[in-house]
Amino acid sequence: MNYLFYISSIVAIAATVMVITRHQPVHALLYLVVSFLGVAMIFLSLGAPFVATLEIILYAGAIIVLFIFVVMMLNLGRESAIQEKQWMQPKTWIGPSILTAILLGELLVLLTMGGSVPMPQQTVDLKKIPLSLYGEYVIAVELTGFLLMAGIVGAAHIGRHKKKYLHRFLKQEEEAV
Amino acid sequence: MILVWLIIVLLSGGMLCWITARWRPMAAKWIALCAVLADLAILLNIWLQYGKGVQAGTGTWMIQYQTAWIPSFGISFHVAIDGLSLILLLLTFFLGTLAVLCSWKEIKSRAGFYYFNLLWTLAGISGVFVALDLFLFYFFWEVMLVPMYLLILIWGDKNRRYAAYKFFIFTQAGGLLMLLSILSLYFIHGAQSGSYSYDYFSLLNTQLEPAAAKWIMMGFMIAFVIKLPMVPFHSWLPDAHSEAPTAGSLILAGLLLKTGAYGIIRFVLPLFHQAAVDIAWWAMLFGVIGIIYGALMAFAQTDIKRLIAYTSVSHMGFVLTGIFAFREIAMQGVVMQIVTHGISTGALFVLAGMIKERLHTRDISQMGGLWTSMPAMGGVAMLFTMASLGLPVLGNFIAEFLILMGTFQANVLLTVLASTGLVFSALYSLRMMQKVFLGPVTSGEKLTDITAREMIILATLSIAIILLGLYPQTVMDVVLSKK
Amino acid sequence: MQEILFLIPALPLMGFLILSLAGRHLSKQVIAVVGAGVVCIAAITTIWLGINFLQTPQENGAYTVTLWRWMNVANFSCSFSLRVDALSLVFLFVITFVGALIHIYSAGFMKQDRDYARFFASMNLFVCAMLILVMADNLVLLYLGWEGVGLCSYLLIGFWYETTANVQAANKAFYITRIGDTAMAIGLFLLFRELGTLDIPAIQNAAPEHFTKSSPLITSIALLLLAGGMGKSAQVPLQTWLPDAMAGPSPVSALIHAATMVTAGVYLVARMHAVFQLSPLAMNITATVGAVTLLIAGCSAMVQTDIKRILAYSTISQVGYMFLALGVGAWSAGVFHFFTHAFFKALLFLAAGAVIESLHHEHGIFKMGGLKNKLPIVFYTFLAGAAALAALPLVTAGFFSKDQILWYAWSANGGSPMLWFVALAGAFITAFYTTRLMLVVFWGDVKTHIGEPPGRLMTWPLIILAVLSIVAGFIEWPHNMLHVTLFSDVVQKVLPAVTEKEGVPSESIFQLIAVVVTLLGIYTGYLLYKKNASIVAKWKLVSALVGLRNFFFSGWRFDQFYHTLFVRPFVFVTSLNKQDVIDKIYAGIVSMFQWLNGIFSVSQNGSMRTYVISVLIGIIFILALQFFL
Amino acid sequence: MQSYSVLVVAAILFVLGLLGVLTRRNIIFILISIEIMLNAAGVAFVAAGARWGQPDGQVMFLFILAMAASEVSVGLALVMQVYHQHKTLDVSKLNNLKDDIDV
Amino acid sequence: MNHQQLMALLPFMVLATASIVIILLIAFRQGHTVIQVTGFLMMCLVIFTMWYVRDVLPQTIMPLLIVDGYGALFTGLIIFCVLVVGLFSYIYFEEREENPREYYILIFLSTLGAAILTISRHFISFFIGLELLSVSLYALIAYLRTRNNAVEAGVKYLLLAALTSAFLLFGMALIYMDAGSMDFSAIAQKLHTAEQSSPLFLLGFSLMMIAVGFKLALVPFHLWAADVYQGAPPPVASFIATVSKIGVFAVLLRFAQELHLQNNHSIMTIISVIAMFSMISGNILALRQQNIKRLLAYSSIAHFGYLLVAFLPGNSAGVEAAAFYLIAYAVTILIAFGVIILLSAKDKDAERLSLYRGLFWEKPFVAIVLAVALLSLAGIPLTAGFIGKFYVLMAGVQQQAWLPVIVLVVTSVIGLYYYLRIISTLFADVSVAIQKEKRLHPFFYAASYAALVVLVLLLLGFGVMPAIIIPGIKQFLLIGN
Repeated sequence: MNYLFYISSIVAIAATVMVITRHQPVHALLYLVVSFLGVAMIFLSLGAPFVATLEIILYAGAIIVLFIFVVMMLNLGRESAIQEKQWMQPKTWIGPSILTAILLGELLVLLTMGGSVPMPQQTVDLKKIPLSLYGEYVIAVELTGFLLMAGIVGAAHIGRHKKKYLHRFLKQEEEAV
Repeated sequence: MILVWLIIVLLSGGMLCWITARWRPMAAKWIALCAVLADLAILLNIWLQYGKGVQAGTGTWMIQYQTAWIPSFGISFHVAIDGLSLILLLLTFFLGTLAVLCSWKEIKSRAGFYYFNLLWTLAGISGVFVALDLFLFYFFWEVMLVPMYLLILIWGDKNRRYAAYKFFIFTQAGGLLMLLSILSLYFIHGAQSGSYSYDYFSLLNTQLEPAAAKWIMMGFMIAFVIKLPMVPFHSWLPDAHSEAPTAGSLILAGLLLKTGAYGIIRFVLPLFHQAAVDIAWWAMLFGVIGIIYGALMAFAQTDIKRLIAYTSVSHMGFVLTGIFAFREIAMQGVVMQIVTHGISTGALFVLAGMIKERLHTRDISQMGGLWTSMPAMGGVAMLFTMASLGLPVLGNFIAEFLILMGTFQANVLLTVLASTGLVFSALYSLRMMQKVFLGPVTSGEKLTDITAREMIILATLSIAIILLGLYPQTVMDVVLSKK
Repeated sequence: MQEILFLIPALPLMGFLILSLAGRHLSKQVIAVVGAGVVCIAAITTIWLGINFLQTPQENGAYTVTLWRWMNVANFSCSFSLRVDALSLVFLFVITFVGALIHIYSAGFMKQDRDYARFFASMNLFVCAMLILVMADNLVLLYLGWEGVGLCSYLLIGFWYETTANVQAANKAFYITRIGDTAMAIGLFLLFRELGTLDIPAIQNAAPEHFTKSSPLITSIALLLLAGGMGKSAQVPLQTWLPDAMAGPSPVSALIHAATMVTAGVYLVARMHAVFQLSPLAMNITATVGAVTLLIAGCSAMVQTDIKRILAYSTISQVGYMFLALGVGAWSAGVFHFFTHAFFKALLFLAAGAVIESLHHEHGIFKMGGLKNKLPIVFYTFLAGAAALAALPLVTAGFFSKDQILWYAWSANGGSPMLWFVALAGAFITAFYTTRLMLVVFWGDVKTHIGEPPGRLMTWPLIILAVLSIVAGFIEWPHNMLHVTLFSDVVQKVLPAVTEKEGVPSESIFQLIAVVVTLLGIYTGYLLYKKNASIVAKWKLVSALVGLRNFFFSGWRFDQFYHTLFVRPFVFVTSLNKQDVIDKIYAGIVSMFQWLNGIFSVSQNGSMRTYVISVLIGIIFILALQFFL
Repeated sequence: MQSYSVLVVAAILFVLGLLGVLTRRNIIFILISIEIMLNAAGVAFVAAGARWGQPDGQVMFLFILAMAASEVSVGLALVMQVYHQHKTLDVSKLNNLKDDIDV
Repeated sequence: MNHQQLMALLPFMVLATASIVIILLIAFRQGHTVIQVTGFLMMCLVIFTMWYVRDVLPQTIMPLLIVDGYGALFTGLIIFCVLVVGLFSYIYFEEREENPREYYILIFLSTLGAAILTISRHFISFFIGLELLSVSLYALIAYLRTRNNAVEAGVKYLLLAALTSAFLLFGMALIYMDAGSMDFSAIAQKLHTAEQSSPLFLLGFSLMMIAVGFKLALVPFHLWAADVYQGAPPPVASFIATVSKIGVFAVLLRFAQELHLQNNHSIMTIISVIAMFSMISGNILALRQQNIKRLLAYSSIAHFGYLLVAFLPGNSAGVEAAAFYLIAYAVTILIAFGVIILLSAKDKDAERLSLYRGLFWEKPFVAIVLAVALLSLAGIPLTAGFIGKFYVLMAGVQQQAWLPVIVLVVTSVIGLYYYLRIISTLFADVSVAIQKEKRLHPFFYAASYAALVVLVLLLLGFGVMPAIIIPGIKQFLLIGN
């Protein structure tokens, strides 16, 4: 299992690096899929097949499709890729990279400071998940419904756009014309 | 309860002014006048009752009133007066009346709101003088700021915004430090006695570590010396005084500065006696610096109101020096100085206001020879100039003489330095007199001498300052009842 | 009898109140009647009181009346109480009597003036203050009068306020005397700290017991009081205000700057003799100050060209004599000189005023001349005054008083040959410049058109004073002549008698020397300004002499000296700091915050990247904190 | 296998996402990077759940998914609006809102 | 879940229903007014039910929620704010947006999120409440998507909020990893048994603080605030300033209370550093700001810095202080935004300070109201803000947290300057009459003015007689403790 974990980790990390360095949005999204697949493998290695599946179906399947949909709709093709290339100058990424490297360093140091305690992994019984989901966490599930509703209503409102913003008084005039 | 009424009359009078002015702009000033006169009458009545001081055995407090306010913090609405408060309240309403009178013609626009602010400022000030709960004290301390700020801001002179900010921010800075000190005292006392209270009398029993006492006292002191003001915290004062309308300057100089002195006498000395003794030398030194520095600054000014403002700095230096001499003579002198400085400097500001009304300038280099056209005003100005340089017969002399005499027993060197203030005060006072009233006539236009209303104001002030000079004992007797 | 004591100051005060409050609505006649009348009544009251006092001596040697309790704080208390003893009586008499004459004179002198009422009001106030000064029972009240006369002096010097120079002269007078006053106030504080009281009788009683003789403490008290006296009495180094004070009307110069106020210092020292006597050093300093002053001022008087400035320097010089007398312990001699000086110097000023008035406000003596016949009354009265000033032997009051001083300058306990010599030199100088003045003004050719001669209101006071200048000395003769000691008998009820040194040569020799020197002075004046004027013209070619003359003329350059040392630095420093350097600090704080605001605002540049980086830096910082905690 | 090695992986993924947010100017890429970060957090949760043998970590992952979905939906709607109004997805062009001090 | 627990949840259910009701109303094509009134009534119903169920409190709905007095207090405050915001929203949106109806759905959803935060005692409810709040806010901020750079504000908020949510989640995961539970009290137990606070926990908490700091706009996570306040419609901005922050602060406070964080030196240091930076930056940033919305944002940064000072003691006095301060702050900020909304013209919000010149002489009532609010923000007596600041200082002094307290004092003096700047603008001589179209909805205007009056009365009432509310707060806070 360890090998599975390490290999998939490397894959996920490498794919993620590719995601954040690609110029073409579609390429990046495809690498993102790879990254998610790698993460799904990690989940498997952690003994969590359920979330591994969900990772693939929902993340790689649904959310990325959303992204691709938008990319397609906005027709972000070669031009935007060239633009991305222009934006990706060393001076734009060196500073942030150093900062994030520092953060990563700090995180790793702090994480390993607590690493002396052995933390064995245990497999979780698949059944327990729905039980707790619809047992103790049922309210959270219901609230998630509201959360999604907020997302939908918000997206519906924001996403709607007319050709021109007109006040309702003016609108009638325009229709008349 | 009568003390509460004093404040309520002012507050409600202020509201009434504002409201009625919407329909009858003229009514506002009459209402304001009635309100302050009513309070003055109440106080005079109290004075007659207790004027000879409280008999031994009944305590030093003439009237007390206490009711719960915010019980969960141990805050009560506790007001009381002793001789000191009584004198200061008398001064408050005396000058308050005059402030209303001298606004009579000067304030033409937005009179209702003006008198509202005026009365609320007075309410805040009288609140400060009667509060015996530290929270309440702080509350009033801050309450008087806002209306005063508006007075300067709206009815002030050209540079009024700047002056108003400066005034507010300086005092607020000190006030917050005081609040910290009050809170510290509250907790220390609460931890000691188990009963958390802001009451003056309870807090008097607090046992403080010397170091803690020093820090807590500094919080109070900073608030008070900013108000006083002590050099180097004086820089708000020239601006505020010179930009404020006449009544504003009158109240600022006559009353607001006194709250600082009052605070030191009422709170700092009893609450932190040992700590106060420890810093006495420094405080006196700063007082002396204030005396001299203020005088030097006053000498250089060309703006008449700024000049008078700096004289206040100088005069209040005497107060600080006197308080920290820890001699009864000096303390009586301080009280006298508080009262007489209020009257004399107030009068000078009134005069400056009248001159400005006529000449439309505050620049003394554009004045000169005004005596020719306004002999009566010149005479009064001479009187108050002399008062400000401490001429005997006038009240200020008594004050400064007693202060210096008292401080002399405490510290010879500083007193000698402080005494040079007498010379410097002559320098700036006579320079002012020379530039404004004497010398060749510069103003071509015909100037009207003081009118009947102005006469009333100036005459009252003059009589007051002379009576204080000749019969200071009347004031001292009242104050003496305070231990 | 003592109940009416209060009337004496109250009358002029009433006059002041009436005139200052209602003066503008009164006619000039009424003003004159009120203004002069109150002082006259006061004078009459004083004389009546004086007679009573002399006839029925009081048990404690003084009339006292307490008007009201003034202050009573802790261990300090003082009252508004008046006290008249022999010393005060002398002063009272001079103040009210000479004052009354001068008031009458002023009624004529000032009649053209617009501010008639103001003049009389101020004069009345002055008289009132001066009376309080000399009648005060305690030093605080004395200080009140002391400052009051200062105020009136200021008001009257600057009476013609529209000329800036006059106002400046007034200011100068006030400033310089204030320096002395402040020293005196400190002296009072010291006295109070030591004795716990400021009542004069109490001090007299307690001082000898409380202080050890010649202790630094008592010396400093005495010196501080002396400083007060030096300021008021224009003694070196605080003398520079008096010549400038001549900017006021002549009656003012006569009353305030000759007869009364400038002698307040004398009064103070005499009054506090109990203190001074305890400190020989202070006494010596007093005498030295007097001696130096009389010499310096005399020298300046010799070369002045303004008639009033000559008299002013002469006044300084004469007051110097009084200090000298007090300093050597010749108390009554000092007071006696005050007494005679009041008459003849007032007279001189009034007469000078009459001259000036007649010559259309001409002050320069070299533009005068030949007035002897044109203004006979003025001439003769002036002559009487001048003779008294020059101390013409036997026939003038000045002789008797000055002679005493000269004698005691050597023979009294505190005296010394040196002091005597200086005093003698002073006598010579006095005689010289008096002669010069007389000759230049009254003899020679008429150089300026002469206007109307003075009216009766002005001449009568002159005549009365002239008579007094001659006869007032007769009440006190030198010991070796007629033994008349009316004056010292009275005064020595209060002041200690002179203690003389042993082994001093005979008094007559001194008198003879003094007479000779005086006559020599007169002759020198005659020689230089009448008989052989070319000598002076020749001297004018010698630059050293001209330099010396200019040096004297400028009052020994005291003014320039003070100007460079004090005034200029003071004005420079104050004007430098007009904007208040402390305010700049606060302005700096404000601009610092505004600058910070600018810096902080840069972070609010609307760019997402900045915001994210800020978040990132924040978390890096917080995590980094954990390494240190 | 220790949990903290999973955490290390999660941390690396997380930081890489953060780096993406920082370096990219295209809003879509930023959104993608945020997804990576959320995903990394999910990994951490699942690992934590696995450490304690509890389902809570995985449950939490579900909620993260839901939240990511709704967030992305609103986010993409905003992206459309941005593109529509500004004709660009460059986030640094979105700087109309900023301090402009004119004293 | 038993009957009583359901009872305790009733207000929240009503709140949740509110958004559904609105959706239904929209489905039935009801107008803005109907929705507004319904929403108003629903909120009243929430308060009513809360009153109704007060006796069954406290109730723990394992493991996610706990409905106790503390939660009820903050929920009540949130609902109160929403009531007022909703009232103000009507006139604002009616004039500007052809379709203001979804707005109410989002507002109520967001409110639900905030309310959940106040009663959550578990990471999951914490997280979901926060997200519910945030996701609705993304849409709300960009609601007027064609105006005022609303979209820009929305994007900035969304990206940063999502970013910080990721930090929150990562932090939660670490704590979970450490403690083995996401339940606050279980974590507390674990922490108590642990010898010393583990680095993992500290790391997790620090990461969580990023999200909390972001939501509360604490330095250095504050940079969004000004932009979003400026870009968002004023009602939404006031919503962010009140509801969102109250909710997040409530959960932070509960978390800290449960875990006794005040005993943890490291965490307290972190918080006090953040507090000090917030006070300093917020006040300095506002000094010369000419846009009143941005200025309020900066002032809110400073104010939450002050609030953290009250948070430091972690004792009941601190909680009381925080509660009072929040109430005072909410009332004040609602007044300020209310004035902005009332003065806003159709095409332009009243945000430039120059528009307020001499307002006092044109519209004395509005100007006085605004001035009182600003004085309250500045902490001047007679206003609730003063008592609030006093309370906070008291808490700080009691804890002897001198450094933060001194910073508080100094920075609030600096802060005074910009409040006074606005006030002096209000009273300036030259007046710029704010152009205002004909009022379309006199009733709602009247209602808005009435709301302002009520708020001002509350502000002054709390300022003069804080005794009328302090015992209430104490009583509420006692329920469940």
